[in-house]
Amino acid sequence: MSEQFEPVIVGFTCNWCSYRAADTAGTARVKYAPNVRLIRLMCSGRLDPTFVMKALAGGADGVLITGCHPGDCHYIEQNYKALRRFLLLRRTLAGLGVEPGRIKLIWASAAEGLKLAHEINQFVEEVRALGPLNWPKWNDQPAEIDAVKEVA
Amino acid sequence: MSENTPNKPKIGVYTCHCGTNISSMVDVENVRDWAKEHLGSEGVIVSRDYKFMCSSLGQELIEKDIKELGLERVVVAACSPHLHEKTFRGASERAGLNPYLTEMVSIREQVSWVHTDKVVATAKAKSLIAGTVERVAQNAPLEKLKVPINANTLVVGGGISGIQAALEVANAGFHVYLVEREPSIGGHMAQFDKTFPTLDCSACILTPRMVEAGSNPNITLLTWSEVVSVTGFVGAFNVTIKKKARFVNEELCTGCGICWEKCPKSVIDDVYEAGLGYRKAVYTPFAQAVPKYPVIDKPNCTFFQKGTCKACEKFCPTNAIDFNQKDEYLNVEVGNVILATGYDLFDAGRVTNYGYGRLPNVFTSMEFERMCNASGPTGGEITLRDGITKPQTVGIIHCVGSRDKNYNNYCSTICCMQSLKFAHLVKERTGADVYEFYIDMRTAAKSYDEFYQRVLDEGTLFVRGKVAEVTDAARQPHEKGKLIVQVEDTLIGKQRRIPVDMVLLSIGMEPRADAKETGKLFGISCSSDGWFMERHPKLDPISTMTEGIYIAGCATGPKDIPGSVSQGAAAAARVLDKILQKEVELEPIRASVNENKCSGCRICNNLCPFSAISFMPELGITRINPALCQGCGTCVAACPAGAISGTGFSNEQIFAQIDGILMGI
Amino acid sequence: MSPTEVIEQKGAGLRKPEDLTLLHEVSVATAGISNLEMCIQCGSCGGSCPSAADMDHTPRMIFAMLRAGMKDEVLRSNTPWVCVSCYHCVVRCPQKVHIPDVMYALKGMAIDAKLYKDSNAPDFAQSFVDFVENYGRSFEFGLATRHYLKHYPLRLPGMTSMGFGMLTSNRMSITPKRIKKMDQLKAILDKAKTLELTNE
Amino acid sequence: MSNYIFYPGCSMEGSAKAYYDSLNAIKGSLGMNLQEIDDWNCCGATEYVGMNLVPAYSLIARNLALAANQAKGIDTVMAPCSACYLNLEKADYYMAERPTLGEKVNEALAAGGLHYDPGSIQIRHLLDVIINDIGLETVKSKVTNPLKGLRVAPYLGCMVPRPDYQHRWSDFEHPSELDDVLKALGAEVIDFPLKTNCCGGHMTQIGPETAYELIRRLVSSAEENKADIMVTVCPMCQMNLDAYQAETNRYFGTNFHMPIVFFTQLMALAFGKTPKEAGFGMELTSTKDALAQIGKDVPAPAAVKPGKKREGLPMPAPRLRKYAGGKVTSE
Repeated sequence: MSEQFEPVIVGFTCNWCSYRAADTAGTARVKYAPNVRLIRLMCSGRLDPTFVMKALAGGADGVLITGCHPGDCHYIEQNYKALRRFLLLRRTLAGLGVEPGRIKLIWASAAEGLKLAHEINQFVEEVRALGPLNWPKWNDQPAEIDAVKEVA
Repeated sequence: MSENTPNKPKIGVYTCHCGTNISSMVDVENVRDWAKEHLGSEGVIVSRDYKFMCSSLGQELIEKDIKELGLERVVVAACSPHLHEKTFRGASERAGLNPYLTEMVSIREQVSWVHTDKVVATAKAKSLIAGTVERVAQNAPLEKLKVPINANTLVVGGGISGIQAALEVANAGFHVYLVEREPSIGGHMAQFDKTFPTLDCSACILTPRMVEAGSNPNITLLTWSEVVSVTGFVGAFNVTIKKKARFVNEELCTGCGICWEKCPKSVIDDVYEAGLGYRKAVYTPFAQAVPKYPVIDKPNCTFFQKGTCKACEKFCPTNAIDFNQKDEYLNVEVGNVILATGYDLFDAGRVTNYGYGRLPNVFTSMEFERMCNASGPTGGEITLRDGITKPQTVGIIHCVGSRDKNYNNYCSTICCMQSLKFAHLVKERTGADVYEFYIDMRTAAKSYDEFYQRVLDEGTLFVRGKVAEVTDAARQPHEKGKLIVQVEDTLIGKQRRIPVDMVLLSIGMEPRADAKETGKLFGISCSSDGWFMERHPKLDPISTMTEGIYIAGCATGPKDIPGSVSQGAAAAARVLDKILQKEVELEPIRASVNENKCSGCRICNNLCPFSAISFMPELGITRINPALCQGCGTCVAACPAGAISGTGFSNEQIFAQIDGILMGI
Repeated sequence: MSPTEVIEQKGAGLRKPEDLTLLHEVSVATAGISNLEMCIQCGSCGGSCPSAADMDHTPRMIFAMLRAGMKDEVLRSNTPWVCVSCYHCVVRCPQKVHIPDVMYALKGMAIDAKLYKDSNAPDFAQSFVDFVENYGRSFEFGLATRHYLKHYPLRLPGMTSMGFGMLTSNRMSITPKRIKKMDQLKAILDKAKTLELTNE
Repeated sequence: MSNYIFYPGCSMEGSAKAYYDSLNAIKGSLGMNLQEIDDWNCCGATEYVGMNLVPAYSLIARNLALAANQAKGIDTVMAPCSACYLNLEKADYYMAERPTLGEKVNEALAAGGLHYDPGSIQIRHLLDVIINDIGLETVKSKVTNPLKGLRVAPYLGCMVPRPDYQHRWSDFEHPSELDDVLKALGAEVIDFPLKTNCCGGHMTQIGPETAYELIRRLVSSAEENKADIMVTVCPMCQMNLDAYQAETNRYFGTNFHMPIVFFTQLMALAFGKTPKEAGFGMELTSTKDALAQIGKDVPAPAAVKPGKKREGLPMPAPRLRKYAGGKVTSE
């Protein structure tokens, strides 16, 4: 392998669907890119936007948010709230000068191990294409960095 | 052993080899040494590896360290927490450590099984362990929530699986609501003539069970009824059941049958007779129906459609007909639910090359079942569509709609045996020549292959090949007026055209058309094929991800009768186990409001789908009812003041985990 | 090499990875995604095929032979040449194997390997290719005449009524047409021939 | 007016001239405006695609690239020939399904200054356009001369309803579209069991015995179902069943007489055009008896004037040049 950029990706999963999709992928020995590290939440609705900011500020190059398919939420409708927060987060990131493509929301049911693996691979390639995350303006405006870190 | 770092709890890290499942892709010894060296500053005072951490010896290792080294936190890097979290938390508890201070890291499902480069996989395992070590330090001891179990049970679906489940629970002395949407219980089994491989009469073995279910004082039979809403959680579900208007007063009706005798309106019976026979507009599906009360089929009833007739009312000796009856809604409280909602049959018309619907003498398997049945439309005579002519040659096609990416990818499991049974019945009753067209012969259960041997011995002609088409276009004089089955006989590598009089399509099983909606109603999910998904496909095939909801029979996938009965009984046993425990332990993952921080902004108020959040106007703050909270954490994430915290998944825990994961980079 | 020799040489059954290589090779040469490795040997292709009676092996057998690594035998088979491209097999195939496109791929491989000798089919294809590469259009009269002259000279007298009919009914022109930008098409095809398709 | 980019295909100027003529006779009534692709080339039929992939698909894709350039807001390429329709559709579909094929084809197209992005234009068959864009009601409204009493066997052949990547047709095996159009013309449409069976394709050229059997099955089934005439949507089907019917009779010792014409020819008749305008008279299996059912007569074919210099070039001499394509893979 040449000196290819290997992005670090933090993934947030729902305990009921996407975390189990990862289990399903494992049981079926589906291979996917090792760049992603998954963190289990009870629901994608638990995703506090600061988790994403924290991950990106702490060195992750991308953040994957995964939840149950619309209509399939274990808690009835909380994944819609994740969707709303995701859309807001993309705008916030764009405002901070970070490519919105560094965060991605996907739906994966517990049965969709293959799909999850496929989506992970695709996202890794997308973030790889974006290159390492360099927080803009960090060097000249330390106050702003601190503000971001504060939020995180 | 390294010294404890001040202000950090004492943590033990245990890495499992899982035989070679993990160690073949993750350098476990290296991980062990690294954890001790690099995470020592994070509180790790002991790091060990073991061949099988989940074995009793593995667990004892942890218990010993807790007792002897005074561990305050435990991290087990092994398989998915969905498999062994209970195991290791139990070990900690036995050693006197609060179980919620133990966490697992999935380095098998998420690392060794899905990656191919050992160096990279090992690095990922370390990063995940670091995350969990940081997280576990922030864990707080929790106490399990205990809620009482309502001893009543809801069984949805009155097929053989649901009947079995209801009887088992009822016979143990607990109350069951058995809900069935058709006018009678019995399900598909009531339609069959004979059952394989023993060939006992389906009705003869089923009706006693139906009668038992109908007369058991512990069973409330709700036929012609559907569940419309479900709220609550394990131990305390609140279920609303719609009792569709029968237009027959069950208190007065004796089931004498005069009404359907007198009813002038005949309707093609698409359900019970599979479209092959007729019933009246007021009817019970079949003679042995349980309950015995008929229903009036409103869209087909002359009185309801045209305003005159009322023949049934006129002749009813007990004045039981009630045209003014309305749908009723029944509220019941139950502690557990068993879903045995069964299956639909594949629509044979979709395989246009087999000509069903275009060529009259192509029949589906269910049509043939009804034809064979002595109480069916032909009185048990096997004839062509004209109702008279006996076939001299019959072709039976396997796998119609199954094992086919154009339709359903899965094997329906029963069709081979069903087809063999048909071959036997055709031979026995008509002496016709029978061809079986199969891809693979699957007779894998007790006494099944012996039945195949018997059918071979009876002279059935087997052709190995998936039938390409059934046509009436003759090419040769001897094909004229016949149905020609065109197939590659794959054992000789030649295409054959076999003229027959009758074709039987062994159609597969499909999930109920409304399975997805049913799943949503009860909060469970369907697999990509559409069947209800089990908690674990091998080790827990009758539970679901939702506590208190169990599944049985063909609702979970194609099954034969013994399989459906076993699952019904198994689900009942699980429910009885819960009932006898009198209360159920729930994961203590709940949200709560720090009243000092709450500003009363009410942003969280509308977020909870379980109505657990309410505003206290007199105090100007919001409170969360822990009995209703399900622990999703949406409100925690939404609170702008950070006043809501969620146990088990607190901000501190997640932040620490993110830090840990990203520590190495 | 006869098929039995192939099997004896390699031992019975599927040998890895040599045999799979042949399957892979055909898969790569097939347009779209072939799904060839998914074949379950059910025979719905051989059962559907309108010209199966004239094939020395049914399509299903060809797929089994590919798995067994019987390259010579497959490329000598008339099966791909007798395929009439009716697409019945592909819509009925339970595994969605792109059967007609696999047949096209096998024809190309057979021509390259110069293994298929039993019929004039490759020549017909070649004549067609020649016309298209020189004129940009196909040319029925020239094709039919050239083809029949070469392969069925004795039939030509019988066929002339038909050929004459086609001409007198104004349905065959005696001269081919050429497209305007033949140089552009030539450049495209010349470039295309230098490009090898590999697996993704 | 509905606008279409039009890909006629080689046979429309030759063996399927009747198809071309009759289409031209009805397109105005149907409100169809056809813009022929400028300088289109052969689609490769079933022969060129049996060669190497990249040249074959580049040959087809040149047409798609030209069409897309010419489209200017028109979203559909319409092809009346089944083989052309399928080849264009295939190139579009496979270039997307297998991106490496798409890349290589575009690399080749670039040598001619062209480029094609799969999916940028829809490829549809004439029958599909008539049914789904123009509509049966319009067709019915144009009928002045209903084909009462004419028993028609609707014969679609293979390459229109199959493989049908875009799910445009009602069924792979027994689609109803052609029946519906013919019924709209007032004809009596038989339930033709072999309506999507094969006519023999290129086997009339390379293995005639195989083809004769397929022709026999179709023609005998149509006769058995007492059809007066067969109707097709494909030049290859028409050619095989019409021109090779006599050969088939000779081969089997049968005496079939089943005329076969293009569906547009019957549309033209029903719309009040003369048999000559509708392209009758060019078929080898006479339509005389069939047309007599609706009180029409077959015009005499126009005589070919020999020796007249025509547009085009002389035939090349046969050369048995070895195909010089790139290798499929290493041996």
